[in-house]
Amino acid sequence: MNSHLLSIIVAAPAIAALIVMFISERDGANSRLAIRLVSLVGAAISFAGSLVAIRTYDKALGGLQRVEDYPLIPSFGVHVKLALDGWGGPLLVLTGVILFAGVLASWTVKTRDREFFALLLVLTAGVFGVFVSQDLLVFFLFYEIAVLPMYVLIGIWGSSHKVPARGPFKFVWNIFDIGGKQYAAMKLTLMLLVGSAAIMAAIFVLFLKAGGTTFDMGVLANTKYDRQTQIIVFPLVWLGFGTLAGVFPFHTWSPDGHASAPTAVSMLHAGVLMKLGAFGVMRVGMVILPEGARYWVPVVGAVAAINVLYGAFCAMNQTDLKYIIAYSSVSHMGVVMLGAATLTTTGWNGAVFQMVAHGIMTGLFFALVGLVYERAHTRAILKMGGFANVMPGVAAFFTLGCLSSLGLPGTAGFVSEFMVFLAAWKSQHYFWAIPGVLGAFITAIYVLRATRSIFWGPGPSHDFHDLSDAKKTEWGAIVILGSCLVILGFWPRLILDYIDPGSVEYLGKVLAPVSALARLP
Amino acid sequence: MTRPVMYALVALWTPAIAALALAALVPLRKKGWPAAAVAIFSSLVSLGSAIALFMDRLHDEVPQQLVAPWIHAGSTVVAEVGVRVDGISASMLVVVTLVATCVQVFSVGYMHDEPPAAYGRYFTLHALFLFSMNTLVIAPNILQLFAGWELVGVTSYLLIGFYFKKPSAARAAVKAFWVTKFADMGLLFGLLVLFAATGNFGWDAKLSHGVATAVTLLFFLAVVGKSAQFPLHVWLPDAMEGPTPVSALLHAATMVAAGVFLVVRTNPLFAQAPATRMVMLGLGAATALFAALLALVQTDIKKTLAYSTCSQLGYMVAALGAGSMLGGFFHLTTHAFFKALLFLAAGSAIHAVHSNEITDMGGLAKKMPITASAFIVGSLALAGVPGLSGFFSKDLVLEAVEGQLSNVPYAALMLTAFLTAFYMGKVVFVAFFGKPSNEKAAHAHESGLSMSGPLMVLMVPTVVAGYFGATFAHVQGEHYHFHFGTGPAVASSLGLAGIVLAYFVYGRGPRTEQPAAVALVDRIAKTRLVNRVYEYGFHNVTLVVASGLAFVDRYVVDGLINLLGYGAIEAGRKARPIQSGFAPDYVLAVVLGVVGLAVWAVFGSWR
Amino acid sequence: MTLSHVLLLASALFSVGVYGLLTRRQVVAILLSVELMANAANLVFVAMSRFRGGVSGQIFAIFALALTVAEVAVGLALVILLYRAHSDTRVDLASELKQ
Amino acid sequence: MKELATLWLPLAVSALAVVALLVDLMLPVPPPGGARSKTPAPVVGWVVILGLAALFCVSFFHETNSGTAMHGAYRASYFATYLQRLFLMGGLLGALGGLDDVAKRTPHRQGEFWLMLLSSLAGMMILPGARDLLLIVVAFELMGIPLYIMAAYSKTDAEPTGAGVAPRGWASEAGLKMYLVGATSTAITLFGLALLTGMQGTTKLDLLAATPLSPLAALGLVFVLGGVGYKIGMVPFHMWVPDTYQGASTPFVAFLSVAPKAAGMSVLTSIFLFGLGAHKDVWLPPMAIIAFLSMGVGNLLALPQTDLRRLLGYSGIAQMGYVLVALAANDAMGLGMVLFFLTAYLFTNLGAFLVVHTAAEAGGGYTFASLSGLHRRSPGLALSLLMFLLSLAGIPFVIGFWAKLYVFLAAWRAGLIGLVISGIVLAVMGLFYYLRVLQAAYMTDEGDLPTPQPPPALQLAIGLCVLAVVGLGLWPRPLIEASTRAGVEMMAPLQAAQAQAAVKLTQR
Repeated sequence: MNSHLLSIIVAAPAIAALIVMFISERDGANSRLAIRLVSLVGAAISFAGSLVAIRTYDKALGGLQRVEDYPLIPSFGVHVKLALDGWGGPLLVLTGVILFAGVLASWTVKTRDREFFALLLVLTAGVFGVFVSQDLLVFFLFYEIAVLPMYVLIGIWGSSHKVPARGPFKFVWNIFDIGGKQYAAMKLTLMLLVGSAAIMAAIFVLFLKAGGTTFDMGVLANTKYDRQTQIIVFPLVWLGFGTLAGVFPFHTWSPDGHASAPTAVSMLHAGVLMKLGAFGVMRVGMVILPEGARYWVPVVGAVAAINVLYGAFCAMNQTDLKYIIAYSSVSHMGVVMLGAATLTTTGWNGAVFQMVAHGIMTGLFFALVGLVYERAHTRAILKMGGFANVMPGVAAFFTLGCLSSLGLPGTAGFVSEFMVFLAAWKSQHYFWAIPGVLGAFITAIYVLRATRSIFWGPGPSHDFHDLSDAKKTEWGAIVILGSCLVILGFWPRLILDYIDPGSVEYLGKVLAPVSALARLP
Repeated sequence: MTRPVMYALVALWTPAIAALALAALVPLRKKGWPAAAVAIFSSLVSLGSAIALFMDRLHDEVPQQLVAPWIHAGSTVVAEVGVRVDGISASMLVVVTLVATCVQVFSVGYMHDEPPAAYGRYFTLHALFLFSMNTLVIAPNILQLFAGWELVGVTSYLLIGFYFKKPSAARAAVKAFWVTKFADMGLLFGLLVLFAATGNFGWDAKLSHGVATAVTLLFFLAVVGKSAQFPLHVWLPDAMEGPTPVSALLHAATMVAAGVFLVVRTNPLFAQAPATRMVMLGLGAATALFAALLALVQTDIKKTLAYSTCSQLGYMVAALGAGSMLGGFFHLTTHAFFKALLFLAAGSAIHAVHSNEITDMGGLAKKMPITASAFIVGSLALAGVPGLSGFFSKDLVLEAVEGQLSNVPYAALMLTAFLTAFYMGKVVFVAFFGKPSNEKAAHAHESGLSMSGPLMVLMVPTVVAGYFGATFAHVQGEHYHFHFGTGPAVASSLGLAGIVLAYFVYGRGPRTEQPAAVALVDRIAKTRLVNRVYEYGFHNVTLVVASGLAFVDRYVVDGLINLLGYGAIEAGRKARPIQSGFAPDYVLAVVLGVVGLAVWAVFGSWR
Repeated sequence: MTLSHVLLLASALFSVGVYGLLTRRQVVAILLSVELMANAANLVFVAMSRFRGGVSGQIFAIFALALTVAEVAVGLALVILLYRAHSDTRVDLASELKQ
Repeated sequence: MKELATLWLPLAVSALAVVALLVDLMLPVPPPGGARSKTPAPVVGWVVILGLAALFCVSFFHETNSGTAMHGAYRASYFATYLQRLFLMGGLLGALGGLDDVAKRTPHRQGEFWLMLLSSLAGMMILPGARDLLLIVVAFELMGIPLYIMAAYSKTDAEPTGAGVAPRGWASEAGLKMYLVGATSTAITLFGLALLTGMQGTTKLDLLAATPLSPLAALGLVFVLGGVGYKIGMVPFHMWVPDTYQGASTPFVAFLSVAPKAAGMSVLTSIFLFGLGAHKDVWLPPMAIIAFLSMGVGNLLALPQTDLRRLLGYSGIAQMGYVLVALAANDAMGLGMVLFFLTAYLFTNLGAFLVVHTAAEAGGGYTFASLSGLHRRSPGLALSLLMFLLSLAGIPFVIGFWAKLYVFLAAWRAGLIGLVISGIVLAVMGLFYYLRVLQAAYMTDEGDLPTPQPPPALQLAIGLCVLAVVGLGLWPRPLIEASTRAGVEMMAPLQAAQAQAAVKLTQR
């Protein structure tokens, strides 16, 4: 059934970006409105498209549906093959939601908004592309497209932040102004491109060892690579994609990147792009290299456990609001990788569910931070205080976000973390669950500490004069995201029914040769 | 979908719908009184269905259950949610809904001088609390119980922090949440171990000895946190920062009892772990005594009641440790009633005098007869005076504890009974008898019907509940009949002695200095030893680790990556002068290159 | 007088050319030494043709001569340019473009 | 007559050169000493451009992919036609770019520049088809010598620095340095060829690999590699590149950095792949080392550069390193991808240099400052610079991405795993300075430089380059198929022959 829905979803933001680029700057006000409306329409089309895609996905049948195949370079086996699988649906909807909320949240961009919206849409087109592409090279292509606009977006619309020069490598300060937006943009892009260099090498091996005729992931997944290749190639894929997913040693771009990025960009980046990394590790790394995965899984799990605790502890020490959320993203992505490392159905369900849940949470957080920053013009939480008296709505949703991030049952955060810890405890590396649960507790500490120092306490100090609650357009973003959190928290099967067949199918490939015992949920 | 299950669903979902409606329809909440109406209506409906449920339980022994898969992995269902109706859940549901309704009615009067928006928020949180508590009570498996457990913890955080303008309230709310959340890790781990062993979250599985002990010990850690047992009791006295009706509902009757309820609910598991029971017995008795001593020295009426709750929870835990599920549960029920009564009465007094200190009160009996009589009846029940409900449930506990662990816990509980009577006597004589200490106490007048009504309603079960022990046991499927043995006699006489001593010490006019023993305990209490340990632990361990790791992340891990960039650029900068601009150097490079290649070609490939 | 003798002579000639190239200050002298290296190559061509038969070596030598002549012509033009710019033909004058 | 048919394209270019000379003669010579009022219209330039464009189009209709000329010294093939079209396009874009700069620098002696350009182009035309070492050397020199003249070609030495001070003799210094290194390399090549042809007994490429290489022949081979390498800017022989790129006029450097390198590559292919493919184990290690050094030094030394021309120079050296990696693969796909990369590199580097030139013309010299605020001053130029930088860096959906990807894939397929991995890592280091240029153009906005107005011809050239880079990036299929066909057509018979040779060797 050759429907073109998926290509519409991927192309809609890109076309919107093109249109936005050609809107002339002449007549000021309504051209600014035109730019925003076009972007909103682009976002709406892809969001609606993703909803239609997930609605019509046949859960019982599972597998790849809505397959579209356009040859790009047939002689080298490169086909733009788009298809929707169990995991793709919810992640598409997540991207749609976050993009829609992002466009709404960046309604008040002042300088050069034409390029801002164009780049934002191109970035999201890349992300949509990755979630649905079934051809490894096209997957890598879309992955790279999603990475580069970040550089320009942070470089131009970002904000700088002074970091005192200390520690063993002090001399580095005299050529990099650490904390500035140029530095953050450059570091983010270079580290992600180093990651993609590793992925490129891995793709070469996968392509050539599978006969060098096609990049189709289905075919690659069925080829039996010899054990030695898998053991060498898996770390490449894991660290390549892992850099974007904030895996421990290569996560340092995330705090600077998110803190310097403008609101909508950090919403999209932490909310969706980091999931790209984890999605890549699972979809390319674990499904295509099962034996490599099984060999390296203890390391992946251990690093993920470090990620959780390390991110949580670092977040506790930050005084800048965006840094807190950035480090909490690193910690939550650790939970995703932990789920993936368990190689069990529950674990993978938990990992993908956490991707969606954390995506919504971080989107909500960064939207709220944007609102607070616009009004208070500072992100230092120690200076703030008593904001709840002036902006109760923002305080309520911020608390909701915090509760979800610490894993309160009744919010999406709990469901995924519970599944992941359950799977971690049952897997042969049961001790991983301990840092996971501890991490959740420490998240509770720093999250509520931040809420207390920002929102609670006597009235806001007098040097904040224009503090006010969210206005009409701004409500849209936070209400959508907040309600998603609660709905998914109470009835997770809304998207679990889609994720589960995907995990069962992919896990079947990973655990095929292993005895039935390991197949326990 | 039998009738009891339908009742249970109604009891569960009405407060949920009320909370959702109030949260979503912002104008409805912002106006204030409509929110109160919606909340109270929803708790009345859930009370009605709880009572109907209890009546039905009287003659139908078979537990009814309705569950739906909540999380599944492949074909196996990992977690289920739903409703379970049996003896324990029905009776607990009645207790919870009754006390909740009374408190909400009481709050209408108590909170009426709050701004409408805050008033609305208060009742929304109350509806949310009732929903969470009901989820916990009628949970078909321990996972849903855990979900309700955490939701209750959050609503307690939000309600303690209701006056978020006060920094002390903010600190208390956060402290309460962190301590309970720390303890909840135990329950979460227990769940993981249980699931690993049995594959589901039910409580009637047959476990090996080791696993059973592990699971029950982990569960007990959560109980210690939630029911404020010895090491983790620090958050309860600070929780008094919240409005008094909240303290009455959450921190006296229902929420803190959730820990005990967990043990009652998962009794089959605890039965398989005698070791854990011994620990519970010991810790319960120790907490009872320790909290009673601390209650002795308090001058704030709410703090005294808070420590008293801590002490009574120690009683329940000791009873469960001694193996008598009925004793613990029955004491929980009666304690819920008279402690709620005491708190509401104290609330009404505070509302009149606008101060928590009992020294600011005095001689209120004449001015506020209903409040005073409510408080006195509650104190007598708490002291275990024969005839009132406290006497019967305390007797059951003592009967169970007698003879275990060479009678040390038995003696401790006996001493606690005496101390309880003594400090309750102190509060009664100082606050309600004698002369009013300041003009505010002098002008105090009885609170309106909305506040005194619930007092009267709660007085009934405080007096009568004791006599329904048999029906209560029958519903649990156990049998119980009261017999007046040596234990109860000693306990009640100790109680009376305590009251008489209190009269002699405090009854006759205001005293300047405290009796020697009380002064000694006061000095020990002032050191706030346990609290300081926690604060030291938090500041010096957690924050130091956090700042250490943050430093490592920013300056070492990040430093290494910057080093890579720095190294590349420095190498480039150093290599730059090779390009000297002097032509012969370039030619030299060409020649050297060719010579190098030549050497490689001639010797390299021939090796 | 075998092939190896001639090759030795040619390589000696070649290395003298290289030495001159690296040390001489004047650009014209450098041109001279480049010319020397080219002639060494011609010598080898002719020797190869003489000792290993085949006429291609000699044809190559004539072509090589033509090429090097053309090159030197251009080289001398550049020297004139250098002189016009710096009124001297020392090679270190042309070192403003560096790093 | 038939021979002339196979040689029609190189002959046509030489004919065009003669025509340009004649047109130049007929132009009115201004009275000596008279008021040289306004610079005359670049008539000769337009003649050359139209001529080249016509030839480029005709080459598609009238393809001569077979037949020999000059007694077998020249053999036409699709590989030759592909490269000849590449050189024509390079010449056309170079001419378009340089039209106004030449008119400005030497208003009354323009003809000479175009004559040099066309003669160099004629040399290039012959190279890909040359099957005889003698013809290769002659054509190589015919291409090389005019370049020295064009490099030094600027009487007024008007170095367009904003500061107004025209440093004396930059162009002549650039030409001189290029000449010195070039002359030395030619001598070395000749010496190497002498040894090689002498020992192998033939100058024909097809017979070169008949007898196994004696040590002396290997020595000669290495000398040839060094000598030819100078033109491509391989590392030990690259020292002239940055200074010449900085000294000479930028539109010429745009041409210099693209077409001659492609010609050098075709010479390397002819000699090493077609001629001595069988003795791969002799010349492969040195070429691999040179490739690694080129990528390393190219990227490393580009980092600290502040002058955009020197930066692009070093980046060119690094790009040639990637091509050498594919060349070392020594198989059909490798050769195909060399051609594909050279095409991508032609459009990208030429365009990048022209954009840098336009920005510098508007003031601010060739430093990063000249680019600041470019996005505001002329969005079109900034966007084209963005496309060229993405292509150089190898970021998706521009041709550079496919080029770099397939170059490394081809090499990996041939088993050069270590080389490819080091290539990928060094390429990432390269991203830093590409992004820094992007940062200067898009993110900084100090200074109030005027908006650059490139003359129409320059605009057309940049437009063509952007069109090619983005168009082929989105739809690379036709180009990939063309380059693979060329590669397979040339290498298939050779590989068959080598297979027999290998079998024969083992039997003996």
